[in-house]
Amino acid sequence: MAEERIIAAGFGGQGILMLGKLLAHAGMMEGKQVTWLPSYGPEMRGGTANCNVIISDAVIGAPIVSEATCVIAMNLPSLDRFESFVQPGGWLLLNSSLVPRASTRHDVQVLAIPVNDIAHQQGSLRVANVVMLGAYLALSQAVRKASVITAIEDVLGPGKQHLLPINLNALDAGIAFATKVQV
Amino acid sequence: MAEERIIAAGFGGQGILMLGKLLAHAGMMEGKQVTWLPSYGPEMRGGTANCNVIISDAVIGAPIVSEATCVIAMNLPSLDRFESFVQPGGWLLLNSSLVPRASTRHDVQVLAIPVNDIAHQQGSLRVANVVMLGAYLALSQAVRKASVITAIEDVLGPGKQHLLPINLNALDAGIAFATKVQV
Amino acid sequence: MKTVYQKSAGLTGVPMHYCPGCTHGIIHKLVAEALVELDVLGRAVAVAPVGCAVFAYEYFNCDAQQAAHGRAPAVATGIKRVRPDNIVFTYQGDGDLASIGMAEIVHAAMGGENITVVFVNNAIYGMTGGQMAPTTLVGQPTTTSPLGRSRLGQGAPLRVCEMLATIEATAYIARVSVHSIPRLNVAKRALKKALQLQVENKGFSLVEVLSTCPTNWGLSPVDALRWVEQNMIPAYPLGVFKDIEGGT
Amino acid sequence: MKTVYQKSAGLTGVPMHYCPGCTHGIIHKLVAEALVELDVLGRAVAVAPVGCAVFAYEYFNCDAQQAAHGRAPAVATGIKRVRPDNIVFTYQGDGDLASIGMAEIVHAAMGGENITVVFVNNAIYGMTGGQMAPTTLVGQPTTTSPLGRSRLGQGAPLRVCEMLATIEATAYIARVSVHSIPRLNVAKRALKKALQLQVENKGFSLVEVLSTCPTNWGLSPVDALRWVEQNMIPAYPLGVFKDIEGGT
Amino acid sequence: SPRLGPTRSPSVVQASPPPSPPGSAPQKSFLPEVIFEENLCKGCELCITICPTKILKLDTTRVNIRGYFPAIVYNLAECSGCASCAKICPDSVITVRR
Amino acid sequence: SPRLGPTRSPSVVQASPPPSPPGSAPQKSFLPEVIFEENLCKGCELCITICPTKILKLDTTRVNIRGYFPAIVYNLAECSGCASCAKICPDSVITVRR
Amino acid sequence: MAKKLMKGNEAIAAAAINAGCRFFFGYPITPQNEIPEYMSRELPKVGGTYVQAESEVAAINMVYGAAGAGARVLTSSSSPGISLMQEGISYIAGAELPCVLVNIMRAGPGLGGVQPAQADYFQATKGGGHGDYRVLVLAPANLQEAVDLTQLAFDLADKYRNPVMVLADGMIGQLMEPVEFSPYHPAFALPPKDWATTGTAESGGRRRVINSLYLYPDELENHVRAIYRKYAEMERTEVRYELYDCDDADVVIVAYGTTSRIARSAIEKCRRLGLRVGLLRPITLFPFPFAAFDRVVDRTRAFLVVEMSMGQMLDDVKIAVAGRRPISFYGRTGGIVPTPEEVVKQVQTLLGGPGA
Amino acid sequence: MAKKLMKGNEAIAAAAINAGCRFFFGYPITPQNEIPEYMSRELPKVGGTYVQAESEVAAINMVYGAAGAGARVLTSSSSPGISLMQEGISYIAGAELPCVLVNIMRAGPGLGGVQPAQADYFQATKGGGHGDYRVLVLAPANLQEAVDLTQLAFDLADKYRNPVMVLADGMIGQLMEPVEFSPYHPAFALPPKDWATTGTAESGGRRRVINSLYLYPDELENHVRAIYRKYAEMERTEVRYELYDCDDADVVIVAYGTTSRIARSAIEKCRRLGLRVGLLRPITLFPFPFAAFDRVVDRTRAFLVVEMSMGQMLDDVKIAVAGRRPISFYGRTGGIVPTPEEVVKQVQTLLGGPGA
Ligand SMILES: Cc1ncc(C[n+]2csc(CCOP(=O)(O)OP(=O)(O)O)c2C)c(N)n1
Ligand SMILES: Cc1ncc(C[n+]2csc(CCOP(=O)(O)OP(=O)(O)O)c2C)c(N)n1
Ligand code: SF4
Ligand code: SF4
Ligand code: SF4
Ligand code: SF4
Ligand code: SF4
Ligand code: SF4
Ligand SMILES: [Mg+2]
Ligand SMILES: [Mg+2]
Repeated sequence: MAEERIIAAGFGGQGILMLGKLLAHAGMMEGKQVTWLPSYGPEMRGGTANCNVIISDAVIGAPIVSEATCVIAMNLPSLDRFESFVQPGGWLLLNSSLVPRASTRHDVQVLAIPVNDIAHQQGSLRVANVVMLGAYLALSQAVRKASVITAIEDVLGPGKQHLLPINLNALDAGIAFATKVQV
Repeated sequence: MAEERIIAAGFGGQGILMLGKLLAHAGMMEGKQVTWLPSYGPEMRGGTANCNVIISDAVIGAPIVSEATCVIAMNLPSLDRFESFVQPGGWLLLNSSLVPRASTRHDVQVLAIPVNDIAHQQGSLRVANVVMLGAYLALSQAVRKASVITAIEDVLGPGKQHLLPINLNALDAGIAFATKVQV
Repeated sequence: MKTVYQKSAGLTGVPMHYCPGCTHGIIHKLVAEALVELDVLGRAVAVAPVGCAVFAYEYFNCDAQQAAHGRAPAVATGIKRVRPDNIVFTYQGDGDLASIGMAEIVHAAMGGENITVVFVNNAIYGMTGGQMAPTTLVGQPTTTSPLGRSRLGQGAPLRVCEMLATIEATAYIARVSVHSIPRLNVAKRALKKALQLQVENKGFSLVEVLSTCPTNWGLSPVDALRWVEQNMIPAYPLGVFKDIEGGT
Repeated sequence: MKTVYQKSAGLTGVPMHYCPGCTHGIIHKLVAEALVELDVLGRAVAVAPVGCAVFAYEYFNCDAQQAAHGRAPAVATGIKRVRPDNIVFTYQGDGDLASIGMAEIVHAAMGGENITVVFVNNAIYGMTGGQMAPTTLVGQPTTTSPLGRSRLGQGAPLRVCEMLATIEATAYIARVSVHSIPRLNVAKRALKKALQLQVENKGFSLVEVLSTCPTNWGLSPVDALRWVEQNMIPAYPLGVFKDIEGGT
Repeated sequence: SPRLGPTRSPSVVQASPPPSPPGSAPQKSFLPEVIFEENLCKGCELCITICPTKILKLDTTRVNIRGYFPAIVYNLAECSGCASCAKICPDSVITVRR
Repeated sequence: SPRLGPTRSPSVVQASPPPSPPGSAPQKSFLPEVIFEENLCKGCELCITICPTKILKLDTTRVNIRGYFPAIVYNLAECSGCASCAKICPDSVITVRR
Repeated sequence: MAKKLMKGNEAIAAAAINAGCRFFFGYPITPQNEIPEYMSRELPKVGGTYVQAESEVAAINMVYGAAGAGARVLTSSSSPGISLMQEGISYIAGAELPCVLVNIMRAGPGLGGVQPAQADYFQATKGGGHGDYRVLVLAPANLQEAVDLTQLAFDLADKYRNPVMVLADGMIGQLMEPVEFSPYHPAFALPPKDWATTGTAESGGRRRVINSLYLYPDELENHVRAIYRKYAEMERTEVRYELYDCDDADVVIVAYGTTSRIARSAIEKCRRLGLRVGLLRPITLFPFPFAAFDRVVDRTRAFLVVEMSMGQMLDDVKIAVAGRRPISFYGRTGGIVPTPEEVVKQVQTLLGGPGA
Repeated sequence: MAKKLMKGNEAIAAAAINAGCRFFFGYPITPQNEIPEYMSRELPKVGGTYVQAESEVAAINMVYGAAGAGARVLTSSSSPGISLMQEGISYIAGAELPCVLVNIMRAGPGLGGVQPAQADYFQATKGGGHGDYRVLVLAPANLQEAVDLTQLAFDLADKYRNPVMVLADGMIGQLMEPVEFSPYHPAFALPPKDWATTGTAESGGRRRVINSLYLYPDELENHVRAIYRKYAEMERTEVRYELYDCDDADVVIVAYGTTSRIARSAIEKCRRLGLRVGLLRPITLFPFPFAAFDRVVDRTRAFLVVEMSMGQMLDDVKIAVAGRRPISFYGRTGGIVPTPEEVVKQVQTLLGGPGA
């Protein structure tokens, strides 16, 4: 039974919760079982945020991820906190624009992506999360790109369709970067 | 084991609760076990009042009297309500000044006393309850007259000792009436 | 021969349990007459408090809900929001409204809830046997202020009308008394006006009625009326404290 | 060289958790400075509310109790009655004091409890994420009044000072702001006076401080200060509403 | 705190002029009627105090079903029919006709 | 709703005049000192707005341990030592000496 | 309808509206704020009314009034706020009014914390208020169930004229899962609300009174016994639970809501280790599925109760098992959600070994 | 001291003062008004303070403040008022403050009635408030015991820094019996209140904070576990109960407070009829005397639980008996106090005959 368990973490403003929602949304559209669980509480606003996403073929029990197939760390505190959650052989995606250090894990696959810089090139820091999502798409079979694109369209809604291009470009940039380094 | 179980009932203003307290107080001073339980609740003030008094040589369980050795009815509603509570052979004391009818019980000893009239002769309607208490004393071995007198003194307290004489006279009048009819 | 006065059709006719001469009964009559004269009895819903008036639901000849102690304004809000066409009024004592129910009355007023409050101030907790109320007069003895309410540590009587009149969304706030026929006539007009404003969706209205508690004051009903005139009115000035229509 | 200004000894120095530019921090400083300047820090007991200021017990450099939501005045009453020589003050938000805690604040005022209340009015529920408060301005959008508070059905902002000033046993009631240095100086004087009156056993004192919530207002801290000046002060006039010493 | 009274239907006592003899002047019938639902009366004396012409009293010769001395009119001739007594009565005992 | 920051002891950045060369005029030392407990700073810019002489700014070249651009004085010479900045600072970051 | 990805709190709110609820009275508190926020946004669109009460005390009494006026009405809060509602809930049960309450539990006691907990079980199921009464308690374990049970809650409330509580926790409230809304139909024929205070003009003259006061003990006892006949009926008709992998289970885990999901994951891990473990998941906490235990007690060797509390449902499990099998308990509290791994360890120690 | 004839409510109030309680915060409610009235009269005479709170909600929070300031403090109420205190009681337990609560139970639910009842057992013993906490509950059956337990309550509260409740009912509150007051001495050495907020000047600089907020789950869990270690200690040390005529009893009646007195009278009647009946009377309701049942379970044929409720303590008895013997229940509610005769009948049906 295939089950993808993702932890995505970063600063409040980095759209990390949205990244997770897009994944869950995409998974749902592919008829998969999905859960999305955010950190919450007063200490969250303006502070660090993280979410757990599970995409599975079977009914999902615990929605809290203790053994992650992939951890996405958008800043250093997130890496410090969640590095150990990656299961052996799993993925660790770092935002190298903000994370100064390399991973200390040798039993996992690590990919460092300067998502802020890439997003900057794409024209807005605010799509950094989508760049990271693209990178993830390139490495994982969890969901199809098409589903993610529909998810983005749905989330933007009729009002914000003008933001679609920049998001799609960001997605592609992320995919491109990840595939490049993979090759 | 000797146990005296009294129900005293009447209008709110008739000092029926005090009558019961005096009995309990006297019993206590004789080293007996005593309980005094009043009816209570919003419907009581200004309305009908009653209390259950138990005087016993042994520990008292239920303080509610279901089988009374003596029922004191200071008015008609009280008779209507409690007449049936007297145990066979027990006493039923009526305030004939206010109770127009005779008792329907033939298995109990009934004594009708015009306590209001007697109290009136003693100079105050407000000692009607003490007259009734005197009558009870004449018929029962539950407590000694001396103890009741001390109880009255205690209850009046230093402030109201001037009321002692009229109360003692009322007590004697009650005793006298009861003994007279008994003879 | 015509009838000058008879029992109001706004009352069920169930004999009232109030102590002899308690003015709760008079206030019930005035409210009932107002409902009838405004022709809203059929769509009226009374909210009874916890207090001596708890059985109000037995007396007013309309639908009624019995509310938890102090919460009548919240209950009335619930009713009115669901059925805006009903005429919803609470009937509350001073312990109920001014003590435990303070948050509820202030917020019903703040929200401009379109309800009418009949506030019966007898300066004491009647039902529970005469304990001190926020409205108890300074120096007035009660079972929980045996030496009389003392300003120091227990403060001064709470003037609910004056306080609520500072709240913007209130439509009508008045204090009346029923200790004499002229006063009683004024009281009835105030109650009618308060209810009329609700009919016109003008918002929150409250009429405070000074009332007696002969039993716990330890006075005869007649002396109790005098006590209202001589002791309560000086502490609780009569009058209209808020009227969105400007008039009095 | 002498120190013109430094962190108050009335604060523990624990870094505060407030959002950037939130004026809760400024108000904490003023209270702390007042306690130090009156030389009562050592006998002060703070009562922290439920609200963003819940951690006030971490910041004020004195003993403290954390109170249930809205009940700080009751908790303060309990403390003060047991230890009249302590200087007891509550620090409460507008949801805490003006909504759920309305009965407690009115009755602390009515009883003339000899405590001091610091009432931080930011027209919103900060801690829970920006819901409507009784003090929310008409038209101000919040997460539970997405289209802005509407006078119809939600009423007008509650003016706590004006309301409490009608209560006889209150000693001092004032509204201040901290959006500018001159205002901030006035605010500090008001807080000192309120605490001083407690020292002199003069009874209940309350200082309402208009405050910002940049996070939930969706404004920068600087714009938030302007919003206080331009929008809040017109709805909440500054000034002294009650002063038993007559002065201002 | 309230007394819960019985709820039996009360008996009515009417203070109205005696039937006028045939042919007698009609103006007698202009006397007001003051009717008491006597069993509702609690003997509080508010009506007695409020009556401007002081023509009411408690009938201390008997008690009603609730054990109270009921109020009565003892001098109807003086009655103005102002209904003050009826208005003040907390228990809606009195009806006044004119 | 609050962010719970770290409580490590902050580093201090002092904006005070450079040590005056020997024999130079002493009046330099009359310049006020404006000291920032930089790691407490949240970059809210209230001090910057309130400063009458507008000599404060955020140092956007670096972040403090809490991830904020810290406020600094960039033109101490203009400083009047009025301490407005320190008074308005919600986080007691600033000490002013004169 | 198509599936929608929704937060638990919003799903519950949407379900209420779908079930015809048009009135919400509440007061903000973490972690359930999305419920009042959703209601304040969506109710006006369907002609409904959102009232932000001044407190939970006021909220529950507004619910009383609205329910008494005949409306389908909802309130929601979290642990401390529910404590403040206890008098009101007792009144609503005593006056036999239908309403739905949501408790998105957080950690206590006192102010405690805002993270998920299950420590209000006693309060919800035994009655945190005074007197003889019960609240029908539904405990969803996933968001589709939260939607379905919330809608059912309104029907049950109307059927029994009794408050019904949806009891969940911060995790379920904050969680997102796909949910589906089908057009609402009552689960069964609903009785007419011929007791609601609509005014005598509309109801045709007979006065209607909402009340819980009975000064005469015999009347009050009759009233309470009548209410308890409804509870007996609930125990016959409304008991809901799920048995999972119990047929061959040496250990049966008993857990509801969030912890039942953790248990499910733990059971999969156990099975992979060759440990035969099953799950008994109460869905109705009152009425509690006592009879369900009789179906598994003979086969199983032991019960393991897992709660996010110091042990509350444990009492009901003890009553259900009545000494027939050993019961062990694993609880985390303070806002900590146990991991499947922790639960597996408990099973291993119970069965005295890492696995088969 | 000589015996005094006192009302239960006044005896409790007098006992509190005798135990050094100088602060009372409360709100009137029948049938416990004699407590606040006595306190308002007597406290000033001994330099104490009576504060009539604006509500029970305010009262319990005043108690919190006063207890946190180091005082021995009392509040009392009756059922609906106690419901309003649930949030506050949870806070007091969470902040580990000592105080004594008196609940003179009346009939519920809702406004219910004012006559005696025992239907707040769940609320008192399981925690009507939110989160993991317990209140130590003492249930006197006569007035001397009410006096002794009230005094003990203050000592236990101080020892465990936990609220202690004296749970009685309207009958015990209104009853008069002779009581004796001996000069008060603490039942054991009491810990210093070195946590009370006296101001740093007096305490010598170390700040003192009264608080129940722990935003981090691990901290909160540790805090709760520490509190539960106190409860475990209570279960070891504080369990109190009475066995009466149990040695040869075929039926053991389980009852507390008022109903235990009815049971005692019933037992005498039974014995006269040759029926061997005994009484197990819990005095501490929490901690509940589970072990006491082990002492009688082998000998007895059945248990009969008698309560003035629809069956609440019954749950704890089921847990205690754990299926070893049949348990039957006889309950009256609504303010009705069962008669000894009714109880005798129950015993007779249990033993299948009028007597031997
Ligand atoms: C929660 C709660 N607290 C207290 C009581 C007891 N109680 C009943 S009525 C009442 C006060 C009555 O006084 P008031 O509101 O002034 O009405 P009155 O009887 O004077 O008309 C109180 C405290 C209660 N029933 N419920
Ligand atoms: C009984 C209870 N109800 C609700 C809450 C949730 N709550 C916490 S803070 C708060 C309001 C905060 O607003 P305010 O008092 O204005 O303080 P601010 O955060 O704005 O400074 C609420 C509703 C709670 N903790 N307890
Ligand atoms: S107790 Fe007082 S208020 Fe209540 S009915 Fe009697 S007189 Fe009226
Ligand atoms: S109607 Fe007027 S005059 Fe006649 S009895 Fe009544 S009060 Fe007196
Ligand atoms: S006012 Fe009414 S109740 Fe009172 S005495 Fe007159 S008739 Fe009787
Ligand atoms: S949420 Fe608002 S009030 Fe709370 S700390 Fe942040 S800015 Fe200040
Ligand atoms: S002291 Fe005054 S002038 Fe100097 S930096 Fe601060 S605000 Fe500006
Ligand atoms: S006011 Fe304080 S916190 Fe804000 S920027 Fe200036 S120094 Fe930093
Ligand atoms: Mg009153
Ligand atoms: Mg606020």
